[in-house]
Amino acid sequence: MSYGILIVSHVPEIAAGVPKLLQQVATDVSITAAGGTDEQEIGTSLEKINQAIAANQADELLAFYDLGSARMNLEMAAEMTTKKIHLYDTALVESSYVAASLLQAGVALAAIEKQLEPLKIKGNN
Amino acid sequence: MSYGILIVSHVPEIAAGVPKLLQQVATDVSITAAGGTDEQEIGTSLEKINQAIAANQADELLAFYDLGSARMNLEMAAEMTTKKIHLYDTALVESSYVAASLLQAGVALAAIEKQLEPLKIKGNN
Amino acid sequence: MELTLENYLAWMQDFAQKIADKKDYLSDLDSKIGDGDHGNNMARGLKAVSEALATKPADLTSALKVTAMALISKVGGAAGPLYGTAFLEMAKLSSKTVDLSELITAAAAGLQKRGGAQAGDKTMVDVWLPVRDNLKNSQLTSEKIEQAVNSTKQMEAKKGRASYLGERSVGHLDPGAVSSGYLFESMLQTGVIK
Amino acid sequence: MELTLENYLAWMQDFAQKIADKKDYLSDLDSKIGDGDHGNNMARGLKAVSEALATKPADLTSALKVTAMALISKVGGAAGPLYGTAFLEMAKLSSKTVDLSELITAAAAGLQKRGGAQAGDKTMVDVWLPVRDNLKNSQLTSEKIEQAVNSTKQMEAKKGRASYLGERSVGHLDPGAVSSGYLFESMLQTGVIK
Ligand SMILES: Nc1ncnc2c1ncn2[C@@H]1O[C@H](COP(=O)(O)OP(=O)(O)O)[C@@H](O)[C@H]1O
Ligand SMILES: Nc1ncnc2c1ncn2[C@@H]1O[C@H](COP(=O)(O)OP(=O)(O)O)[C@@H](O)[C@H]1O
Ligand SMILES: [Mg+2]
Ligand SMILES: [Mg+2]
Ligand SMILES: [Mg+2]
Ligand SMILES: [Mg+2]
Repeated sequence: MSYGILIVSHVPEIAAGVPKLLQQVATDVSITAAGGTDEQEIGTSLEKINQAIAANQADELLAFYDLGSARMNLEMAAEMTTKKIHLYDTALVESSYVAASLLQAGVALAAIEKQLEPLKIKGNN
Repeated sequence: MSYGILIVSHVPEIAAGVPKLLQQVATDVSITAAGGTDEQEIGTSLEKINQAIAANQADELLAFYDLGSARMNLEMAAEMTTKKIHLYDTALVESSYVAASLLQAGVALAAIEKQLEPLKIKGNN
Repeated sequence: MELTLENYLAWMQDFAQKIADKKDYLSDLDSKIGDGDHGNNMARGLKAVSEALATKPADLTSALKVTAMALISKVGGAAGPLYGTAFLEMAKLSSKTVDLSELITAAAAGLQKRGGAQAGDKTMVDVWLPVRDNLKNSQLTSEKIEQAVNSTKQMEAKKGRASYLGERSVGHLDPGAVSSGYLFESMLQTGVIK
Repeated sequence: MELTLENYLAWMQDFAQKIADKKDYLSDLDSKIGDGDHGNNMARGLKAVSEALATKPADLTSALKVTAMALISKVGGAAGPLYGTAFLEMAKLSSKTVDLSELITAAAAGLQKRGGAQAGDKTMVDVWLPVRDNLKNSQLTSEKIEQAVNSTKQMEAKKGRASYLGERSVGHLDPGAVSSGYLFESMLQTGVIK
């Protein structure tokens, strides 16, 4: 499958947990995550995000994050990779779940993005 | 403090992680969580929710969940306890973070609920 | 058509057997439009129900109540609070009446209150509502049940995990409707009705 | 007002010292309207910067670049990509010009691109923009910096974690504005300007 999912959270546990929720309904979608700082504290790590992008089997990624500073690091990572990163300002858990369900069902990106629209709740902070 | 926060997720790791994100900005707020089934699988457990309610030091709880079936178990738990449970159909991570920030700042419930309104993204599934 | 402790126990025993037999099929259905655990959830729940009923509850009300509790605490998915609430409503009403039609009517109402689903939302409610109506007119048959279950195939899901798939949910049976179909098949087969 | 490898190294050494000295104060400020880690984040970042600069970069461009990389990879909070982007923009421009005013103008633009904050949003941008403007007119003084930092106190946050507090953020200094104030104080004190 050419689309994958990327989860970026400030917390290592959230980054570990969200893919479990998603993988259950999207067995064939590559889902990778980055959470916490290099010291496993609350924050984000560009290095971890780079690794999660590299580890993802897809070359076009739908990316979801929790808080604004994760967004900034995601943007930096997106500028550094040759993979195409689509960044969504939508509810982390709920929207990545919807995206995973729809990717698994083979729905096209445009239709997925339409379904993500009402879940947009950030991007201004 | 008389208000606490309750997190219910299908995944044990998410339930463990969200309070870490919140506690950082809300040191004085009691935050408890329930995640996964009794067997630590993906799902929710009424028993775990009951325990998380009991373990919370507050007697009035703002409750957040990930997916619909967690909501149903939360409702059942709410009917079983003498604590007052306010159930929000808002983005799990983002809205519980906002609620925690505002509770810590001593903001009144009505004002918090107003700020949660634009984060409502579910309740119909 | 009265529910008694005796026919209720027979009904549940048969239902538990059907669920155990169809476990993989139910999970397969769920994997198409959900998370693939409905069979496992129900099997775990009905195993707990069987164990609870094996301790010989004193009367129908207690039997219904322990069933509800076992389902609520052991299923682990949406079906837990849903079936659990349905049986809990039957338990509550059973101290006033044991008329099957009235009990199922109360159960269906509880189910709808808990999940908020309407007819046509592609959930177990699409089996419970026609069963309720047919029971009222003493016209419930195996064909009617099957028809209700199959009606979910062409529906677009509006509740539960399948609702996230929108129109992609069309063409698949709803797993909760199928397990509810088994429940009512067992009810017919174990002579609860006649 | 030209930035050289020499005055840049002196500037960063002084800045790292200020951050180390004010670490707890910065985290305290952040705990009022954020998550209480800004001092620790910056101290970790500047320690990495000092270590990177101790390896004697060959020229100003490399020095700016390793600073940016250390901040981006070590800060861990919003300040990481923000300060990091600012220094990266300076590094890029420094191969064309070493005029301080032009470098800071490019840095401020990068900061705003990265975080999307405008003047008045109660962020470090509220220090960077006046510093940029005063540098252009050769009028930057310690008082002007202090004034810019203090101006954030009465602002309502529109960006970053503090923005969730809405009007409750009023009355507190923005921690990123304060750390940026230290950056520019160091710039004045280490003679980068005259
Ligand atoms: N809101 C609802 N109202 C009625 N029935 C629902 C609702 N949500 C889900 N269901 C039923 O539950 C079934 C799924 O049960 P199960 O797989 O055990 O739960 P989960 O979706 O949590 O894994 C669906 O097939 C549907 O019949
Ligand atoms: N979008 C933004 N634009 C500009 N500055 C921002 C933005 N978000 C946060 N900041 C700055 O970052 C500072 C907080 O930094 P820090 O504590 O390291 O990050 P975090 O909030 O991730 O813990 C704030 O005080 C503010 O000055
Ligand atoms: Mg399921
Ligand atoms: Mg499930
Ligand atoms: Mg901070
Ligand atoms: Mg932080």
